[in-house]
Amino acid sequence: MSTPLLEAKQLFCERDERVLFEGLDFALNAGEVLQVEGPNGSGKTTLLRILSGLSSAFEGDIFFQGEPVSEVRDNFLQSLLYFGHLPGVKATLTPEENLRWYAALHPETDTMRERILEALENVGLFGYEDVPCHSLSAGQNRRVSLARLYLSHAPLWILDEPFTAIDKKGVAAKEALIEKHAAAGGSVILTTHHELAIKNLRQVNLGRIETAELREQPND
Amino acid sequence: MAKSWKMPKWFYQLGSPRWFYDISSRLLPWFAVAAVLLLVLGAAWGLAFAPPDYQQGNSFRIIYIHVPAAVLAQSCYMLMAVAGAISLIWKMKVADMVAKSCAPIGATIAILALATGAIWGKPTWGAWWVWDARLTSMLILLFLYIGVYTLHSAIDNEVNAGQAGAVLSLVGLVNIPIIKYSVEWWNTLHQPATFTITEKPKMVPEMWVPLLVMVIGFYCFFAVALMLRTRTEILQREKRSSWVQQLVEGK
Amino acid sequence: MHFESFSDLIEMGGHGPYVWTCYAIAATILIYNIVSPLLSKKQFFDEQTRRLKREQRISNSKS
Amino acid sequence: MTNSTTSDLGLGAVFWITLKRDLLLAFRRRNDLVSPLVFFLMVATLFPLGVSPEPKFLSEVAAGVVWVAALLSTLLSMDGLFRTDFDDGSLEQMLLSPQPLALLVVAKICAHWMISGLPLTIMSPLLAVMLFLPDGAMGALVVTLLIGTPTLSLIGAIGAGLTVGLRKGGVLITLLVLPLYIPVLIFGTGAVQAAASGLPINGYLAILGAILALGVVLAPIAVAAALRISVSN
Repeated sequence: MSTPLLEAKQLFCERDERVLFEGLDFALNAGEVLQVEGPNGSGKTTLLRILSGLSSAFEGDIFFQGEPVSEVRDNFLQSLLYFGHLPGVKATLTPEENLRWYAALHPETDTMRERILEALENVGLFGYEDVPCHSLSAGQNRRVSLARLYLSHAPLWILDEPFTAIDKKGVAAKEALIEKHAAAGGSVILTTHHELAIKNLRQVNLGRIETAELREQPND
Repeated sequence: MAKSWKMPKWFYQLGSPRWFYDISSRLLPWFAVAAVLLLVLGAAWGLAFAPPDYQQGNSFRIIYIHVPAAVLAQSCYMLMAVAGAISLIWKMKVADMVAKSCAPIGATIAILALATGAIWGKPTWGAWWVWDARLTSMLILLFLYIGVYTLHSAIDNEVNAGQAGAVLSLVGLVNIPIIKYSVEWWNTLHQPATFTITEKPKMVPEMWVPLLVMVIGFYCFFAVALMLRTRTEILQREKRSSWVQQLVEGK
Repeated sequence: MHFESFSDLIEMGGHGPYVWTCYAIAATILIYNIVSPLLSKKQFFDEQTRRLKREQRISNSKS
Repeated sequence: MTNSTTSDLGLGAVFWITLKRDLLLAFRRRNDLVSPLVFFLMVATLFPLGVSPEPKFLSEVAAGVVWVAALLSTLLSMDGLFRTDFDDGSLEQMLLSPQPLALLVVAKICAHWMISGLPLTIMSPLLAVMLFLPDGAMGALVVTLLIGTPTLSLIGAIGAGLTVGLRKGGVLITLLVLPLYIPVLIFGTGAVQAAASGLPINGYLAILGAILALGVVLAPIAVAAALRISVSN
């Protein structure tokens, strides 16, 4: 058996005196798509932030290719594409400038102009490449950020609600993109409210809501 | 900061809040008794038995408060920064709590040093405040304390507050020697060769022995105050752990 | 004893007010640093026992 | 450098791109560039109005006033250094970049200095003339500001990094950073005053340079740590 790309062991996270998850184990192999499920407030975003290394407010171990992630951090970051709640798009720059800046920060990203235009076309922003992002809508800004998926060669994608602000057709296209990425040996871990039509989708559930807080309320 | 060095097991044990709570409850009475004895002895000695300074007369007796307070305020900052560094590098909970507890104690002690310095100034220089190098450094130290304390209280998340406070106090620690040097230099520029009260006068043993007693007394007091604060902090942060619950139920 | 009489000790040759104020401030600040954590510790235990009692009341009324 | 179409850049290139990006951002929001300069001018105007327009008095305090005004004005612009990046998520992408964060931070600080400290330095002779700074001290003022303002930006960035996630960051940053500015202020004004009385200032410049060197080495590390903490909230 090969070592999983990303593996979490006994993750524990507590927020505002509430346990979000504990004893959480899962592994993500190359070519797999993993969906994090759970009701709102169950810690999906927190989990993705922990996995990406943005948040260190947890206990437990995370391994990347079998090594503790803190020891292979550079390698891990090289292989990571993170799509968070915030688009990471500068309002005063154009979509193209934004994507070029991302490419400067993240090697393994295409910088050829045709590829950038093509990526923007794929997220429905054809012809917008030189319009400042502040004149685009919030949804369009998120799509600028999503265009990174078409440019990046990073094997590990961590996507937090990538399908908000996209229409049905767009969702289908993104699903196809994720499937293609997985088929090429990449791995995806994502959260979404959409029903996903992706082959070999696995789920990890954070459903349990801690009852400690309910106990506090003086109702009878 | 991603790297962390492996330390022997006892080091981590030292970081266990419960262990600290237990050991400090055993140490506290000793330090408390020592602090009371030393402070009473030192104060009585300094107030009534030490000879007056030939130049400043009896106002010199303020030295038995001012100097220990100034010394303690500085060491407290150092401890705060070192504890902060330990909590940053080794993620040790107790070090974080110690660092957090240092800030209010250090700030009040710095205020004490400043207040006594100012009061001492009145009979000596005829003014409540003189831009003396040491007083000015102490004022800046107080600003640094206030910064750390305010930052701490501005951040809701305790872990982040601790880390941010630690970074700031480390930055301050690097700066303290530069600040001290610059202020001393600035002082010589603007007030050449004035007679400074806080400059160590040639002291006879009858004068400096009580001072030593007071300094040690202040350190013992600091140990007591720090342990008390850290213990309260531990209880608050660990309130959902079983051992704190047992403590509560045992009451 | 350096001073001749008790009133001498209070007076300190005119420097008495300064010296005694300093010692008073010192006493206040030192005591504050001891009392304030003790108070918040007491407050903590009060809160926790109140919480325990409330929980007991709730569980009693439920059963 | 196996694939020419992907962006495998050296450190220097990343530094340049970040610097250019921040300058471009600042340039597209030109109004923000002007306000620290106007603030600088206004603070310096308050002193003759508030204290005395007497040339003799002003020439004595000119060095201090210009320096204090420069310091406050740098501080004013400091809060925005990471805030927009934090708000729109660019900061997250910087933290998740395999490029060293301290390098990106240095580039951003450098850009910040070029749009705040450098214009202040260039503008300072104007204020100095208005405040009757002795002619002999003019050069010293410009040189000390030239060496001193980057240090102010570096130290201020630490405060900006620590407070970036906080709502009341703007007020807090002054509390955190001002005490740390004191040595720079002391040696900066000291040098100008020495020059005004015809003394050599090489020693002062050496000290200011040493503080700057220390800041260049240590501040980015502290800022990087501060940013990681702020973002992890």
